[in-house]
Amino acid sequence: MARITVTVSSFPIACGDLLDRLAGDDADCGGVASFTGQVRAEPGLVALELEHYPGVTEDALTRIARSAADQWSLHQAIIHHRVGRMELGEVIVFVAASAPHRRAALDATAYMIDMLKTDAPFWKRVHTQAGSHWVEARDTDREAAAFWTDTLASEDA
Amino acid sequence: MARITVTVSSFPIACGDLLDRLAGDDADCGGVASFTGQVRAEPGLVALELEHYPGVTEDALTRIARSAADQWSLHQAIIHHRVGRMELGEVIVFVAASAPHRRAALDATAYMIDMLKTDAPFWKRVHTQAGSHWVEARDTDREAAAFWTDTLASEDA
Amino acid sequence: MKITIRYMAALRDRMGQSECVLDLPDTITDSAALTAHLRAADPAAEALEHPSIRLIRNDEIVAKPVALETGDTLAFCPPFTGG
Amino acid sequence: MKITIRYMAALRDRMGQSECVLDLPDTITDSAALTAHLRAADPAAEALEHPSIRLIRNDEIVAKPVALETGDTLAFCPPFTGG
Repeated sequence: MARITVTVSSFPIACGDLLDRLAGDDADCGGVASFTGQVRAEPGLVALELEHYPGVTEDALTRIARSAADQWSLHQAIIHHRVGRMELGEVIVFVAASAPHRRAALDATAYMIDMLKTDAPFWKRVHTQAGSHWVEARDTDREAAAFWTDTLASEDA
Repeated sequence: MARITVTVSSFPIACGDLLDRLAGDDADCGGVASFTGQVRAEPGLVALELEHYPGVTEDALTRIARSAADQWSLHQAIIHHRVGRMELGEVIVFVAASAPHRRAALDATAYMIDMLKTDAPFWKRVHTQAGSHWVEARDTDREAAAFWTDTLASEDA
Repeated sequence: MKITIRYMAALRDRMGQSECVLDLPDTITDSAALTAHLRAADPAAEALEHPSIRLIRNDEIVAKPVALETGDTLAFCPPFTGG
Repeated sequence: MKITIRYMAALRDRMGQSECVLDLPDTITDSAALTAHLRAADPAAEALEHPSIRLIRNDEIVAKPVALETGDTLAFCPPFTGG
């Protein structure tokens, strides 16, 4: 049974510490993959603000991590998402997976970051020098999530 | 110009510290991906020993990291490989990439770990309760590297 | 029946409120009937009918339309943009 | 001409030595001629001719066969198994 760790918090994310919890944790694992998403500087951007739906968010992230763990036989899966206000360069999300083989860890990590963009109730608001506005969902994110849904469905078939 | 960091050393690898050097380092980056390979416990396995070809190894890893950086417009690429004797669960290799977008960071990380298995002069020796022997190259590793070579060649075409 | 309605993120700005409790006529038994009812009172509620809008009913993400019972909380959500 | 030969990893065990310096006849001008010459002296050197064997000449990974000059160091490498 995989160990799933899901956290939603307004505090900064200690990525290195989280990675070290997986790497070297379990000698049955050959590989640990991780992805860290952070606030990318863009012209005029001052800060990002993340709203979410408490309770539902944690359930959604747990479902995504559990689904990754089942699909790729993970030993551990971590999703740690920050909410509230974040400055340029600060970490928004950290995702990691440990598995017996490297491909499983890498694919599971890509899956989790792709799915959480479309399947967990977070909303981004950008604060710019000119004012604030909500971020629109991107087609490329929907396509990335759809890729996994289609792939996994066809593998099941 | 991407920042490339390549290290070959017999000391333990501090993955978390290396990841933190990339994450939060550069607000132009939206994503940082990493892969950590460690000694997986197998029946009878006591330790792993890594031999390499000093000088040539560093050149080969630098070439792989540079090629990833060019192909995916990375901001940073890190390859840190350990040599000498390693116990079960200890980290053998840490690879990481930072890029403006998540897919670039994830693909570049997968590329670097796949390529270094076939293109850098390392040799693994396993120490078991029954004795020691050299590890044979695996077809799956050659296929993984060939996938990238074919993919990148066809994109260039 | 009594329904608590929540508007999330951009929909909160659009609707001018974050939450309200409505006492609905008995003819309204699902979310589709509810949005039609809301639109009759406020044209801005047309946004709630957009195919991209997702629903959370009693702390669960649900498919549209969803049946409603008295005491339910229904949240209207713009497409998610986390990560 | 003088050539330094290195055997890496499993090839070192196979050849029973890690390094040797040879004074070769002038007829040997590349790695293919060298392996044939080595095999004549020691049948174990057949392993050096396996397609999977890679060559490092003067600290550079090179394609087979590679031309040799006096003073060169040539390393015979089994397939790499790092990572």
